[in-house]
Amino acid sequence: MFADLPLLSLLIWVPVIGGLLVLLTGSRSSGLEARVLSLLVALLTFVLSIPLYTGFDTASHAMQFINFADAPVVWIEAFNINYHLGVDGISMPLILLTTFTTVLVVIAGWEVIKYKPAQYMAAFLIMEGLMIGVFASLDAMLFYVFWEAMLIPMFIVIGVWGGDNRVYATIKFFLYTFLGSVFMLVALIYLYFQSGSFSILDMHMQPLGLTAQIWIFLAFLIAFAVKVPMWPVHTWLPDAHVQAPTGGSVILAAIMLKLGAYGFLRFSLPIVPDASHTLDWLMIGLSLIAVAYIGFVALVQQDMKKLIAYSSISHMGFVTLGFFIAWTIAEANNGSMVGAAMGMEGGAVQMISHGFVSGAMFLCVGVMYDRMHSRQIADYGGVVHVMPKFTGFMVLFAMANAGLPGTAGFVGEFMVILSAFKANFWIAFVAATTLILGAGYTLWMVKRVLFGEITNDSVAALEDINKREFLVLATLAVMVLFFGLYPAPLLEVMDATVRHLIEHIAVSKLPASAFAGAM
Amino acid sequence: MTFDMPNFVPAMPEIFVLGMVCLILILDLFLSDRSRVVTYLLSQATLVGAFLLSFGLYSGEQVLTFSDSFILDPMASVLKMVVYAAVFMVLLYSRDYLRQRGMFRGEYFVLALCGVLGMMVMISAHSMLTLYMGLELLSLSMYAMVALQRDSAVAAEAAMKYFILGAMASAMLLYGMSMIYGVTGTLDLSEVSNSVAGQERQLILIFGLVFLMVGVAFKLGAVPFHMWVPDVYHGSPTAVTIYISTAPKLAAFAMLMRLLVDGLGSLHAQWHDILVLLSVLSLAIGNIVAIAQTNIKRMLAYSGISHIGFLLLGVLTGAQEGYAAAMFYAIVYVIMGLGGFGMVILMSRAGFEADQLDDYKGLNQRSPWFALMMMFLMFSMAGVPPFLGFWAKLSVLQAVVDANMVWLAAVAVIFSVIGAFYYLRIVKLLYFDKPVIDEPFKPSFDLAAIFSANALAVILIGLAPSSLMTICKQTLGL
Amino acid sequence: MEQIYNYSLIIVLAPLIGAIIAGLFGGSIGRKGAHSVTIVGVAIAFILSAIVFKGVVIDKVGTLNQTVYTWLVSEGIRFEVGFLIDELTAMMMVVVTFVSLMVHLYTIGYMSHDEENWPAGSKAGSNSYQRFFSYISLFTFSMLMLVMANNFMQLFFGWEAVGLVSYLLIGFWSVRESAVYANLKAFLVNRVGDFGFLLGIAAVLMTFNSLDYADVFGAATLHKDATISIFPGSEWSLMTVIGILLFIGAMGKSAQVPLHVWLPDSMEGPTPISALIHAATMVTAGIFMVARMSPLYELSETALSFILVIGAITALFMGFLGLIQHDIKRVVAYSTLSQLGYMTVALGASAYAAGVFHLMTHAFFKALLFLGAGSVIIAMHHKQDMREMGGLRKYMPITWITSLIGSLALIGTPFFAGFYSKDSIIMAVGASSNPAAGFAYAAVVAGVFITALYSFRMYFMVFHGEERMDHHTKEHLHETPWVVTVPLVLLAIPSVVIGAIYVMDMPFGDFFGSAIYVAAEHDVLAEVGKGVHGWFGMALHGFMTLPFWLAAGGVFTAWMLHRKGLDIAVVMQQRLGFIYKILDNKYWADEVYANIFAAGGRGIGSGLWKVGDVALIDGVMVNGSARVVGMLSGLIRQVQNGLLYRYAFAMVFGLLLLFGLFLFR
Amino acid sequence: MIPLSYYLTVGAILFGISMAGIFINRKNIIILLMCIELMLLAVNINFIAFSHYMGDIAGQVFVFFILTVAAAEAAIGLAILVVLFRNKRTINVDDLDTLKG
Repeated sequence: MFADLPLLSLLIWVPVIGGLLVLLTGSRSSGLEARVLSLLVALLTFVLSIPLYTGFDTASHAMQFINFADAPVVWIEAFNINYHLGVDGISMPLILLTTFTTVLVVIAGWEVIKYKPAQYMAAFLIMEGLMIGVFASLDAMLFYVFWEAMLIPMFIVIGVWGGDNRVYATIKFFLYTFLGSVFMLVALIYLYFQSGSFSILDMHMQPLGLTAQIWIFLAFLIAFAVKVPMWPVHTWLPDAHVQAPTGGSVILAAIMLKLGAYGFLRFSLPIVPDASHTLDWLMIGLSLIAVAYIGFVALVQQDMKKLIAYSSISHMGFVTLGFFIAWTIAEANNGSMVGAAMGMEGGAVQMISHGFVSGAMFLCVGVMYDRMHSRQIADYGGVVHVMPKFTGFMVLFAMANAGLPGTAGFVGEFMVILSAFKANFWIAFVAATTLILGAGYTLWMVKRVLFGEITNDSVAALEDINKREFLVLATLAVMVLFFGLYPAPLLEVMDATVRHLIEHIAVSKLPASAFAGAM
Repeated sequence: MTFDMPNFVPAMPEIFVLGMVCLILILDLFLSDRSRVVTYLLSQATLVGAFLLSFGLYSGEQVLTFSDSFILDPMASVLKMVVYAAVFMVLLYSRDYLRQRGMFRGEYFVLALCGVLGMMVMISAHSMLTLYMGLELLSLSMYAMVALQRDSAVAAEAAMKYFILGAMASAMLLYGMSMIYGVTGTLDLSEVSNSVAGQERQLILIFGLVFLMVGVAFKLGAVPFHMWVPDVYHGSPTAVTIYISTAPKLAAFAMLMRLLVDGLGSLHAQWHDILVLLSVLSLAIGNIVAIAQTNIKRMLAYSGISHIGFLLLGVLTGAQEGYAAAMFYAIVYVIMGLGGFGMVILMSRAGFEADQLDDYKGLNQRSPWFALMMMFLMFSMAGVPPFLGFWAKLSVLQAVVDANMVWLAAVAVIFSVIGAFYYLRIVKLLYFDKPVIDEPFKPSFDLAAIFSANALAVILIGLAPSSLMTICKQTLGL
Repeated sequence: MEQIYNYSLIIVLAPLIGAIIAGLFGGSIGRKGAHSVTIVGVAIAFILSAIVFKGVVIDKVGTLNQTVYTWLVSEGIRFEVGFLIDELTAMMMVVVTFVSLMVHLYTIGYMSHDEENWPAGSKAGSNSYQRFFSYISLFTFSMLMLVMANNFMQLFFGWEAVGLVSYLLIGFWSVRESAVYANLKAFLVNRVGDFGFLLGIAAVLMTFNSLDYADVFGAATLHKDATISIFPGSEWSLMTVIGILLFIGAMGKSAQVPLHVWLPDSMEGPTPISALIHAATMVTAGIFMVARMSPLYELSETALSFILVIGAITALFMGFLGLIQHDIKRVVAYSTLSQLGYMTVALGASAYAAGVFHLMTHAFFKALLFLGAGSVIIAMHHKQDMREMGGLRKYMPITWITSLIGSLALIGTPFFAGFYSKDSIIMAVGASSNPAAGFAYAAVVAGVFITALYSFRMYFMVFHGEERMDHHTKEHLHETPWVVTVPLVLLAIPSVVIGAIYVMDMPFGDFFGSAIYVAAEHDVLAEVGKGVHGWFGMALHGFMTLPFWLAAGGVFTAWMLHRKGLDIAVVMQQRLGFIYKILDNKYWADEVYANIFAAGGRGIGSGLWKVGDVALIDGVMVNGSARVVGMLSGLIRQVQNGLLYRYAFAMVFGLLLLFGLFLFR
Repeated sequence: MIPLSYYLTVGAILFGISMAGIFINRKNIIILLMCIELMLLAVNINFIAFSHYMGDIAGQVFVFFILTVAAAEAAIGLAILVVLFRNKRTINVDDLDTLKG
């Protein structure tokens, strides 16, 4: 029954228009209308996203649910920009993650947000639409528009509903990401003149010389590395997370970071495979730095959100590591890329699972922050005695964050480490340190916050989670366990796409003359 | 000897505006202060009439008249229509502002219309003489407008500075023209073009070019000929600032096109370098210095300088796509500039000039709608999609990359990131800060409507910029 | 087969369901509901395990190797959850479920007053009883998943899951700072082991392109001579690398030196779990794993030597530490460490069957000892210091007798279970041709004396001699309730007989069939077995061997000291101050971990954060560039000083600049 | 006949002097107005010289226009000066520095 609907368009515009409607309800009201309406819109969007999964052809690597099957859909003729949408096995799960997370964020902010709730909810709905737009765009400029526009609601969310140092954090967030993406813009324009269109799929097929590829790669790298974020352009993330309201942190961690990683898959790897090959040492190096360096840094954080933010960076290191391990595997195995797909799929799975896990962790901190108005680890202690249900959830999510098998946090890291070992023992070695570091910083926090004796009266006065919070955390707990115990459906969706991508990047794009010229 | 009647038809809008200016000038003498609104309405009617005339005269052809010193081509028609529309908006914005400050007098409107006439002449100039005449008509009107608020010391100071520097720039422009004239022996731009193309590069030609560039760059406000811009924007009454900062940029763009492209097109290699220098400097200085500003008019002035840097990027490519992009940029800049200074007018009240950044604090709590509109404008100026400003930047960058100057595009985007900071700061004031004044914000209905329309245009045209860009392309034969 | 598969599903799910019900609905079903449901679950598991054991081991219906579901497929490599049930698994299943069942029963008594351990008003304390049952049932499930795995992935699952439950249970009394410290330590140290383990699994996958036991073991010999270059220029045998990496995992889980530091601290948990997890089952997972991987280990002499050395060090040096402890549970904990060392030594000597045999006997008698110690602790009102005990045999006869049986089994008294298993290990090591076997032999033989000494020191201190407890405690001393004593008795039975029953089958027979593979040239047990003639003969012969006399000597020494009213710990402190200091500080292992690794890690983190992130990246790069722009802004602003001639000059300057553009190009 | 270059040189010198006059003079605004007039005169010399030597009348026509505009400019300039003086009671260039930065 959903087959005839322009699903992707609906997924983008239902939340955006819904968000605008919510904005209109904002002037009057206690905010109840805004909340209910937001929830309805978010739920509707989520429901609309389900057919993407049920109707998905897992055997095909091609773009599906495309809206331009019959004729091109022109958006801006003068710039040759098309409104082309479609999803493959990588973007589809991310869209579902987005719609799912937004529902939770709306519920999580239900009565917590007192100041201008309509604007808050509207920002998230609009952001949802824009993020889905990023995942669904098949036109580079359409992608870019969504990519940048998305910053605006987030900027507002952090700046208006954030903590004490929110202005610094949000401007840092915006400028950092903006700086990254403008270089991508230049690269996209360059590619446009090379391939003659903004179609991402055309760009995939465009042969390019190595020098051009390297420049394009670097431009993309800045854009995506900032977003992921990779060392050394990661410092906006801890600040943004710490200052953002809970919902903002959740969206930031669960989805926005994935956009950068998604960019690597959609742009860097397929468009400039040779540059990716040439510079894969850089990517692997930065990924490992993220895992180890950031892991160490996370150990000494005193602020819970900062700690989780650093842990996010560290976990995202696995994503990029998995994406760029292919050539090292080929070198170690006489040119055979067998095993590379596992790394890439591991990275992709890590994106999804990190979405659940980090989102859940931030929600947990949010639950405590709403009660205590403090994120400092030192202000807590013995929470288990007053909030046993909450503690149960938080320990579960912490374990997932530490990569415990049986939780979603394990799957991606496991696959990436397995794959990395094929490439090089030491890469796997450094990557696997996350087992120790991840457990170290997460459980150290758990120990100090949840366990021990009740340290002060305000902890003693804490109330356990209410039904609404229970619903949110329980839903996430189910997801975390489900994908930990049975990730096969996710892999099934991705497999064809990832394999095709591996085949694609294995073929050099350098024009034949480049070799002749080198002689 | 027969007296050849020149073809007046292409100049009908100019003639109409001139006639109306005279009419209003005289009529205004007989109007009491209470019925001054008639002047206002007549001025608006003039603009509407001129618009209709220009629209009627629009054709794909180019027509020369008055001994080839006047040209009507598609670019001229389109730019003129945008000028009318812009000035129409300016007058709408200004009415209440002028009333509240006792400046709601005929002079403002007459001078504004004279300025429009000057711009029209500049846009349609096909000879250095007409160009100069148009320029002076515009400049002199603006000097006077700046000084219109007679009891304001800063306005007088601004007017003085503007006048001295403007006159100096005009003189340099003339000096350059004299050299070009000396080399080519003609004032007609087509003949200049032919003559220059046929001869060797002489040093004197380069000298002429440089002096011309000074004049043009001054009008545009490109670094290092920008020093007047912040002071004049700051010192003038906002109703004048909004005028100076918008429509004349279109005329200046036209002047740039006429002189450099139509006249000295074959010197592209030379003026390309000059423009690269000017645009990079403008981008750098404009964006960097804007950060330190606390007065929003000054900040917008510096922001304007940086926008001019972008505009020049389009022109320096020397390609039709680049010119079209620059023209698109100029039009977009006018729309955004109107909104930007419109914001100041909107926030100002009798006896209160909302030109300090702090005046914008916490507007979201006082009026979410206007906060949202201003945010649209700011993000548009910062070049964040999907707002209009982004498409302008995109078109220019596209032209630059197409001309194989990727490095220049990279420089431009870096500075636009620096520039984003001060726009964000405004959004920060609007949204993140607590209001200093707690009273609800209730602007008059027409001002609210015009400002909202302006801001909405930034997003709505941003969502569908195709037609505007297509017009720009078509006027340049693409 | 079909039936065994169905049973095995029920075996793992029954405890899980019990755990879920008790955990999620503990509040509503109450204490009784919680312990009933979990006990029923584990009892079902035990009964079915016994049936499976009968089918696989006695009726020899064959080996079950079946997939339950596919976890994921990547690049055609299937990661599955499935069961491999052969003799080894069946034995482990019975041991696990039996000990677990005993512990469940015991816990009813042990935890009956648990609310006293929580601060007043603690909500976590209000249903801690139910939660405890949930955890131990969950543990049973995890442990079963571990032993029943038919692939490395699931093995790792179970491996980490038991680690998780161990973490939860060590820190069960989460109000105690020492408990939450100990559980963090346990988890982290185990993670160090898992780090190696995971890399080992990765190496297996790289080599065999599969994680399925059958595939891997079947193809193992093909890769016998494969090498891997870890450091450029040096080629290492792949099998050695895999073996050592996997063994690092075992070192963590089975608390081998130097990853042993968590086990003594884990005694912070309630005693039932010390018995179940930290003595009988979980800590032996490493032993089980190595035995399971015997087809791989048999291909690497180096890995086996490594195992042998580590095991020998653990067996001897951890035993020493048992001598000077005063906490009753710590003595048993160090004893566990030492016994794990014995098992490891057996593995290193390729006597896998002997190691697993010791694993089984140890599970019974060590659980017995722990539960006995727990029974004493209950009677002593949760005091654990042996210096405050003494003469308890009068008050607690059942506990006394069963503990004595456990101790006798532990020191290897002939006819007791421990004798058979320990002696077969010692004999096997003696016969081993491994280069490290000589050292290991010396260590395990010396260990016998030490074991006897500390075991009976404890025994005498607790059950004999002067009654040192305070008056109040003494008044309330009485035997513990039946839920405590019944498990003691039930565990005492196998502690006595199980060795005699299985000695001829397990180490010296073909009990394990194809589950354990030993290369012909390593098969020390077969060689030793030639000289063993039945359980009775072996026991009789045992009286004539060195280990017996060493054990007797140990008991005698303990008795002598006890009679003189001396405590060996005090004696050593006075006479051998230096050695005492070493032992008292546990070889400074904790200090090394805390001060070098933990503090070092935090130091590195702090350095990277403060210098790297805050100072360099944020300070210089980010805020620095912002500051530079700001400074530039202020600087350039100065140019615009408002004076006309400056402006005019700027224009002229601009003019000259443009000229310069042409003149100097 | 006097060569063209002489005229041009005179024009250039005049132009230079007047330009220097603008940015070297720090006292009186009136002088600035005079300098501007002088600049325009320099331009006029150029135009006339070129016009004469090339026999093209357009340059001289241009000069008429320039003269007219110069007159208008002077008028506006003085008017502004009056306004300025009324407000500030000074026509010292150094005092025109309230707008800056």
